[in-house]
Amino acid sequence: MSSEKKPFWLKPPWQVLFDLARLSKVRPWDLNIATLLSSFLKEMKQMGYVDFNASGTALLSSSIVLRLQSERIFEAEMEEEKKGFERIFDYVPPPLQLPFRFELTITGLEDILAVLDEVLKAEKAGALVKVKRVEPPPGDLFTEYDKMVLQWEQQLETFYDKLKASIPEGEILFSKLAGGLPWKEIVKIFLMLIFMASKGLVELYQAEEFSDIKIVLKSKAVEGESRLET
Amino acid sequence: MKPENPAAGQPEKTGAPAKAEKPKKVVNEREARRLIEAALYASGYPLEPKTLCSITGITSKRLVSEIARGLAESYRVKGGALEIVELEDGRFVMQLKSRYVKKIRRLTLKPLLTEGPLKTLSYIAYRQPVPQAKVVGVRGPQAYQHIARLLEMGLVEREKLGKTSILRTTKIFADYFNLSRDLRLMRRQLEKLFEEKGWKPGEEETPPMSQAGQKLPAEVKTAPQPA
Amino acid sequence: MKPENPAAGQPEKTGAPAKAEKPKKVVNEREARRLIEAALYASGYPLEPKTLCSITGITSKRLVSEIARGLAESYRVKGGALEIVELEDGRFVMQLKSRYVKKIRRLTLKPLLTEGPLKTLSYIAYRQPVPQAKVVGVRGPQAYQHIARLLEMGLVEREKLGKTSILRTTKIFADYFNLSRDLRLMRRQLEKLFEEKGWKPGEEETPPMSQAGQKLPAEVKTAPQPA
Repeated sequence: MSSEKKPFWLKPPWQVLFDLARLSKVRPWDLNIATLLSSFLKEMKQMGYVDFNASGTALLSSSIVLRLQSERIFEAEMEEEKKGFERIFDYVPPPLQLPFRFELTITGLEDILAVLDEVLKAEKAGALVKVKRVEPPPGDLFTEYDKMVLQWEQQLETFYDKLKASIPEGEILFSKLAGGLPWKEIVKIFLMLIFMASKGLVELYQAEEFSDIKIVLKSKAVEGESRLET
Repeated sequence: MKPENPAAGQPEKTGAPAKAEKPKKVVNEREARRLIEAALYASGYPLEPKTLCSITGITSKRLVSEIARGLAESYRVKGGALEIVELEDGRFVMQLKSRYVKKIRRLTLKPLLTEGPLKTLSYIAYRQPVPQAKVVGVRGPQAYQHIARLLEMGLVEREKLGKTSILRTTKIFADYFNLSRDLRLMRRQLEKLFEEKGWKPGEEETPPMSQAGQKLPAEVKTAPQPA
Repeated sequence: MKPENPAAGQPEKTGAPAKAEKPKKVVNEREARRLIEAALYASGYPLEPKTLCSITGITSKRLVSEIARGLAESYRVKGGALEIVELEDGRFVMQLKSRYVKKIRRLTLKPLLTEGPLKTLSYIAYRQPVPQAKVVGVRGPQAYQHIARLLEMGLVEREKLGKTSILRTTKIFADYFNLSRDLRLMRRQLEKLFEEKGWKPGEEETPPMSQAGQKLPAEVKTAPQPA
């Protein structure tokens, strides 16, 4: 197909949105999705009709790019957190005890009585709320996130070590790995594998949708290669 | 109801052998005095000689009371704005002399608790011992946070009874609001106070909400326990 | 009990009705001193001379500061558990001497910081401005919680510098220890404070902490606590 006959979206700069192989190679933050999409829509309007196929693909690609962009941020954060958990030695001075400052409060028994009346009214009105046990409110978002990442990293590490130790051949089927485990565990293992794959620790192969997944430990392969070399 | 010590809040028998929780190093009298001062300042509510014993490591309640009395005397002699008072039941409290209370009102004084937790606290105080589930049922799911805060402050305690968590107020609560430590008595006091105001709990019109700032801090400082 | 009368039970029987809600008239120095004491006791935070002027009715900030200084001196001479400190910026604050804080922890309604967060705070103060990652590396992952608490209390602030979070102490922190806001000067002052606690910067000898469960090497490297 000559370039003249190509629809406009297969030409630069929109072309990247329609070439998945290329999309995976670009640096996600080099793409300005907003500009790309608005110019795409403008061109489409000028065409006089809307190609939903192309629009759908553009939408899908944009979402992939956005995801890649957020993943990059996430990775950067993770990198920082990982660094944070490296034990560092430094001299820690003794704790400084903050002096205590008494604060006279303005709450008295009358305040208790005043609010009690309201509460008892609510009780009398049978305003019993059916309540599900709620978890305590989340603390500082960053802290929670930090803790989560830490836990996750630790679990991942343990899992990876276990995996390495238990499959000397370097590959295993997911069904074999997770067979017989509770549902929750299976999901956890699956997520860990996805995560490990993104880190390049394992490779995952699936012949077709819903078929079993083959897990290949990358380090094993590398070690295997190096052993062969020597 | 938790078997409360009926003698709680009553004048202590000074002759009773003092069981110090952990016999600590006996401090000299000067240091004991400072520790008592520290404790009275930090708590803001009346403390029993027993508590002062445990803070100072002194085993004799009589001795600790004597030292506290000496401290109170030194405050009196100094003639400042603060005073240390021995209550009828033998407890000691540090407080602002009442004539200074009004004058410092212009300062931004914080409430002990914001309205939500205060409501939850008042409900627990009135209905105690009360299952946590009931408190949450009446006060809504945010009551879990309130309860956590009240537990942290030591105003409320939680006890597991099978699968149920039972809530009740602590001695600190009673001391802070100058109520009896005996739960039944406390409830009667609360009811009486309601009656004095001409309110019937939960039946009549809501009494006018007390304005922040109109509450005098001295009220927080406790008066002698009713007999 | 007469809750409607806030002064009920106050043993003081001065008979002098507190009529002066507006202490605009110049009071005598002794009375001004008491008013300042009352204000400092009740507020629980540093007060500016301007506020003390408004409480006492004295118009001269210099005079009010002088009286407050006199009061602080009388506290120092008395050698009790409380102190009145004039901060670098001229504000005054009443507080418990820090060595008594640990001992009265269980009596306070105000939740206090435990040793872990306090050490993290010490470290941040000493090394500031310091990347959060370094603090966590030295103090262990629990430092994230410590940092959250310190941020919440306004003792520490966090700033994003690219991908790195930088931590430093705040004015509130400086207020507590009456430290300079100049970081280099503050560091020298802190070193002095630490030395008073028997710690020398960069000193290798660091006897293990007496507490069990101290797993992190950073924890072990701390100097012994004063008794």
